[in-house]
Amino acid sequence: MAWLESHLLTATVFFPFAWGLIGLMIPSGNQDPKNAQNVTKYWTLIGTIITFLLSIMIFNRYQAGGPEFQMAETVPWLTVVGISYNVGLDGLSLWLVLLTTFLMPIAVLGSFAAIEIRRKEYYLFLLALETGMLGAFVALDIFLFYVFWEVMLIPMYFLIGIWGGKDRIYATMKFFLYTMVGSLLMLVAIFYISYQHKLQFGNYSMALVDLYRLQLTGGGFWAPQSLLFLAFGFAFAIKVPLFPLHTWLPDAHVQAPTAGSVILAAILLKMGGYGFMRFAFPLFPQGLAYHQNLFMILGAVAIIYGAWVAMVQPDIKKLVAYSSVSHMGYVILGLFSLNTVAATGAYYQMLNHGISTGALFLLVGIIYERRHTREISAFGGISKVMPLFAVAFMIITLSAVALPGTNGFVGEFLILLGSWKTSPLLTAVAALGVIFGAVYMLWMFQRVMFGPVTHKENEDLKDLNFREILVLVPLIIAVFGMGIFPNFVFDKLNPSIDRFIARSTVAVQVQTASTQGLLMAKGK
Amino acid sequence: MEINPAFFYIFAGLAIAFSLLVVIKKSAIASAFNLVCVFFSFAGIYAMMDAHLIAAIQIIVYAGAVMVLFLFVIMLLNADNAAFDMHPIGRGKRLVSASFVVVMAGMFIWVFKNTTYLGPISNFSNANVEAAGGNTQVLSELMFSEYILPFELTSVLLLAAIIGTIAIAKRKKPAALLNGGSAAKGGNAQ
Amino acid sequence: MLALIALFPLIGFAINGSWYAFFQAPQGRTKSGATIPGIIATTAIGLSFLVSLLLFFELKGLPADNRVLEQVVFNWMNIGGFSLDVAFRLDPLSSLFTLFVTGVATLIHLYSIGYMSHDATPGKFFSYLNLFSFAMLMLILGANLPIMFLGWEGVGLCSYLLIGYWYADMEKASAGKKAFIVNRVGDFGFLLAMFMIFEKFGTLDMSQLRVGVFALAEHGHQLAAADLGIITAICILLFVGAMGKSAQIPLYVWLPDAMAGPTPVSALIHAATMVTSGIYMVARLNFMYNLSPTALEVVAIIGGATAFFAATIAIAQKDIKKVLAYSTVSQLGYMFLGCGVGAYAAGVSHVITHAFFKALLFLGAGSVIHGMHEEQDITKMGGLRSKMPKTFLTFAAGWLAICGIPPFSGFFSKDEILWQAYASPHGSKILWALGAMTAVMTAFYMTRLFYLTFLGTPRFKEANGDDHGKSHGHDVHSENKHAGIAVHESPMVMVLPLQILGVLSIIGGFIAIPHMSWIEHWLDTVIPAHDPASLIAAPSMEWVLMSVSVVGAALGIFVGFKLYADLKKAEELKLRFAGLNKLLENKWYIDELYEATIVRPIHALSVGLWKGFDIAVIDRTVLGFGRVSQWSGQALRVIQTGSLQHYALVLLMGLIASVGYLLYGLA
Amino acid sequence: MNYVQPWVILAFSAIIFFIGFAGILVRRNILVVLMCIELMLNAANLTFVTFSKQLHHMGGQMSVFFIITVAAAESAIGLGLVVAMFRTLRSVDTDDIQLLRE
Repeated sequence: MAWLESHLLTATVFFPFAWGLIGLMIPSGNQDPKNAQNVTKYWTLIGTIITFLLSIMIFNRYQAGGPEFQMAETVPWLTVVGISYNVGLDGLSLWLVLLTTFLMPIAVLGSFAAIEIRRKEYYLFLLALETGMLGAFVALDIFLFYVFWEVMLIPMYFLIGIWGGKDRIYATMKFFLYTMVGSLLMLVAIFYISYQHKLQFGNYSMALVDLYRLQLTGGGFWAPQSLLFLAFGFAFAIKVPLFPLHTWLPDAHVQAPTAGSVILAAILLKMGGYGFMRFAFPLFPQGLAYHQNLFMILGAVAIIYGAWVAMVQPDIKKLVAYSSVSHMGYVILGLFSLNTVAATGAYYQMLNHGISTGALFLLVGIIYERRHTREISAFGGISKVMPLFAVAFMIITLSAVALPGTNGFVGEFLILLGSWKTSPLLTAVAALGVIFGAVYMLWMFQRVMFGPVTHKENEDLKDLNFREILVLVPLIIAVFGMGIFPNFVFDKLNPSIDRFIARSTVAVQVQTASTQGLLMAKGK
Repeated sequence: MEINPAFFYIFAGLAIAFSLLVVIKKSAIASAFNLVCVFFSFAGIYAMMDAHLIAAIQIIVYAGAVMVLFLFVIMLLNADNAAFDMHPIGRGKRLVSASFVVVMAGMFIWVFKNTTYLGPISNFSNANVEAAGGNTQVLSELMFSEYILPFELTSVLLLAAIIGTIAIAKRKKPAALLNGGSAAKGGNAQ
Repeated sequence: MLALIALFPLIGFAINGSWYAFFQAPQGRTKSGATIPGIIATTAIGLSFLVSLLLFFELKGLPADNRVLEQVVFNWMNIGGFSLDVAFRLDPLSSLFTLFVTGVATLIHLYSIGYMSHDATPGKFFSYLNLFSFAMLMLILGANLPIMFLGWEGVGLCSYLLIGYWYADMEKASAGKKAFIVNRVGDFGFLLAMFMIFEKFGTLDMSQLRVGVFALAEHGHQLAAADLGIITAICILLFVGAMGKSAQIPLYVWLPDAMAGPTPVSALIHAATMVTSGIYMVARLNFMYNLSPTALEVVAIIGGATAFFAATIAIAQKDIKKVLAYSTVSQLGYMFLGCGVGAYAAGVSHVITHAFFKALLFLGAGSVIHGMHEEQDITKMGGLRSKMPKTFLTFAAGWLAICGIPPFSGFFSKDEILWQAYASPHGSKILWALGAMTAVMTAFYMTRLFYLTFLGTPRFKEANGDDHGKSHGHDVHSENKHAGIAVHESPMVMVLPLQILGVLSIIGGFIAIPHMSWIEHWLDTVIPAHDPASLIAAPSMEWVLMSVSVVGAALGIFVGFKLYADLKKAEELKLRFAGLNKLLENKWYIDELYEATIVRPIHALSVGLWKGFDIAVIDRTVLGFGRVSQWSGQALRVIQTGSLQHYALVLLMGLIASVGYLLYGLA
Repeated sequence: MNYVQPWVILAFSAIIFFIGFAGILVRRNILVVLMCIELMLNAANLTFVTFSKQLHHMGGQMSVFFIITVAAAESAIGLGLVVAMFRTLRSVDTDDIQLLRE
């Protein structure tokens, strides 16, 4: 117990994967493929729930007013180049960790019925993925972050590639191509800044707290700050995904199994936003200042573009995928507005998007398991045959269109409220997304749920069963809970957001300070 | 180094000649026998350099065990087989390879010749070793004191090699017999 | 205490909603009748009516200049530099609104028990109704703009759900969606206005905002040009929100379609309460509008234009509910006209009287539809006076009220608006003329509706051999080939609300008698009355105008009677103006216009972006990168012979190169 | 000149080493290739012993001991592979092992 007390983060991060490895040793038992490896899924579910409990412990121990990074652990790793195993947690990490551990049991429970082949491998990959994601969220060493960032890719690659739909190979390749290109640039940038640290402080270091002290020259496109920001930003923007780097998303989502889509949308995309907040912004404030407008414009465009393209999708999952583009556009807009209100909203929007889009994918998965199609035109009048499903779908739809009282509103409202300060014009454009968001979501809802039952196959669809209700209820509670009591989140988030904003907006002061330093040095 | 130059050059010349034969001889068996001769020459040089234990091991392990293994395999695979009737690669490639090798060897020799003298870094001078009971005793003592961990690890390595060799070289049985009835049924079903 | 008003309907919603969702909706479960859910829902809203009444008297007991009750429920959002409470505030204006909203809502809930008795899912219906009441009360009671916005969107949602209540009919579902989306366009304006307010005043709380605005105005007596611009922009953006919610040009198109919902819904949401929230908001923020003449002008012009425009459409409609819907749009225009000329109190009193008589008319229409077994075409009705006497009488009260015949309620409020449109400093003769013409048309189309429905001879086949009905059943081309309709008076539970509303429609106007208006006095602290001296017309004109409008209304009624007493003559008239008639019947083709200029282009653009940009440009670029690496891979493959010797040779070359380089450095 | 200079011994081991290397390059019989590897290992061993003597340090000779062990293991595995290869391909020609190519 004492060990757990002092290594809580490490334990939480590596627990899922270790649990999965132990799970591999459970004998399969029955050879019948339908029943085989049934144990594994319960084993995995229990593991993810334990992880969630561990993260609750983290939540309890995190003090909002305390030091910046709490529960930190540092173990030297590759000391020659300044790499260490360095994890710690602040408000920005905390909620994403909680989101991850909260959604994993749901994703696992949601794939009980959908996954019929190679269950053991499937669940092991899910658990490995969880470890990767948690690790990336708590890593304070930039190289460690990179390692976890790449570790996440591999299970995802297999999840889509093995258990995916018809065109899964194409989708996985695209997914991989995009993410690898992005992360390679990031790797180069990581080495560069580590080298800069050596130049400035005499030793290589990849620890974030050290790197925050770096003084890199900024100003102008070809200045290191700007280029480094782009290198990081490129990797993160692909992950977000930001228009026009989003085209991997619809394919990956459509081909991925339900749990894969849920995790991809709910957590992996957050990695982009988190990366911006943790690394790109505070490390290169002047680069940020230089590219702020570009990214804000792209964010606003993404909102409208995503909504428009989502509107005309014939496939529900693709629609939801494009809606992600639109929703994550808000996140980008909010982050790059660089003020407390918008940044808080953007962060909150990431959590919201995790909840509501995750739930949407689960809902699509539920209906896909029954009908084996996701074409909107194959449905109609489902509300009549699956009333409970319709209720759940409605609630999540409302959350996605940001109705006040649901979580979506809090995020979008704060983002737009804050970004108005930075750019009223772009905010107005983005606010149009409020209209188009309603258009595509409600239109889809109408075509799927309303009207007469036009297809015979739909007439005797079964309504939600107990397991599916169990999957959806926590999400629905979260939708309303986060909509009505956002302070629950804000209380443990605000200090971190303040620090984030303070670091990211020092651009001008730092610039003068560093030039002064230079002049003095020359004077001597 | 107190080595009699005459003996050294004899052994060295023999070793070079036999190794060239190893490379040149068409028959694998001939190569193998030439290799044994190279090993013996090396053992002689070791002995002259007061590395008695190494010399002994050289003969026992290399000339004894390893070469027997080679010969066994050659015979097992039946050296008369047409598959063994191979010529070296083409003349052009041979020339290119040889020239590169000669250049490289020249570089090495140049380096060895011009390297600065490296002084003793430890106290195992000839006199000390003799006083401590000779090369074999000193080496054996070291083996069971300072180098005990690597020494024990070699046993693991050898064990792994044994298992590996068995696993690789074992003749595969038909799958149906190996996996039992149920898997065979499953295989048929698919 | 304050929160209870909104809480009761929420509890009702929770009970009915969860009961429905978990025990009635799943397949194979027994459906409940309308009675029990109806009683639960009615009790919930009735309780909140009682609480509002109590609080009204409490408010009345307070000194006149301090009539505010506040309650902070909890802190909603709190981040650096921005804090928002879930807070309620009851002042005279909101107290008035809660009273009539809960009152009318209670009656309509009661009425629905009868109306929805044959429905398959009454539990769902009543839970939606309660949810609506909750949202509406949030809108009214909200102490800050986001809470108001919460209610604002909430009523939009309920409107969506209730319009599409019979979702199996795709058109009804579409109507619901249309309502939500058009409302969202308005909400867009509301949102932007909120952002501007926050940017300018640093608060979203309405009383703080009031202080801020006054500080701005008092600072230098004259607003700075920049401030004026911002305030005008805020007001107009807020009015865009009001346009959506209160169905003004150009965003009125959803309201007529919204009639797809059950009739009690039309009465409650689309006549009495929700659609008036735009007026509520403008009246609430009058301190801002008063500063910006431009914004007021916009409000007045759009209000007047809508009033007139909608009235023209109402003349040619055949569906009883559509006529009432356009009439609602037109009356809402009136209210904005009132607000736009600075007569907020007149607008508000019209909201209240309108709530009474329009709810009455809708419920009466519902009673007719219910009695006629879902027939809504007035050309297929007629002579219902004898069949449904109680409905007839109450409907007549509503008809006279909307026509503006003294002393029915509509007269007072409408007349005050017209007078203010003429005489207020913001008014003009053109606005007055628009209003007066609308009044005449209103009288005409309402008479048409009334006559065709209740008077004359029945134009439908009756079920039980009433020879009166039979003999005339076929000479007016009734195409009803079915067995006929057994018209019946509605049950007590439906008639009682009608009667109560009928009485209110008759006497309701007395709260707003000009010059001794109780309502104006009551609202004095929220909405400062005009200085009588500021009027730009002589007070004597008031009597002239009043008589003009009464004569106009009487004229409209007279023409209506004259015309529809002989249907053949009406048909002839229709043929003579066939073109105009067609234009009006098709609502000036506005829907088609929107379809062609907004919906289709955006749809086409979206498809274009998806296929032409997403797939054709971005994807191809990315795959192009993939292909380049594939090609280079193919090229490099030549080196990879797979031959051991080659690899070793290359290794050696590399070794030579690197060692050689090092030696070169040494030598 | 009554003793051999160390560089001569080192040069000798380099010659043997590169003869072995040349064998790897020119011979297609995988058995001979393996033998050439043994040649190279021996050359390396000699270097170790030479330095051990020169530096008065026993580590060199210990290394030789371990290298011999590894070489034995290596040849055992290598020959096992040859047997397996011969069984499947009916050949011991290095040119036939080109599966890496595809």
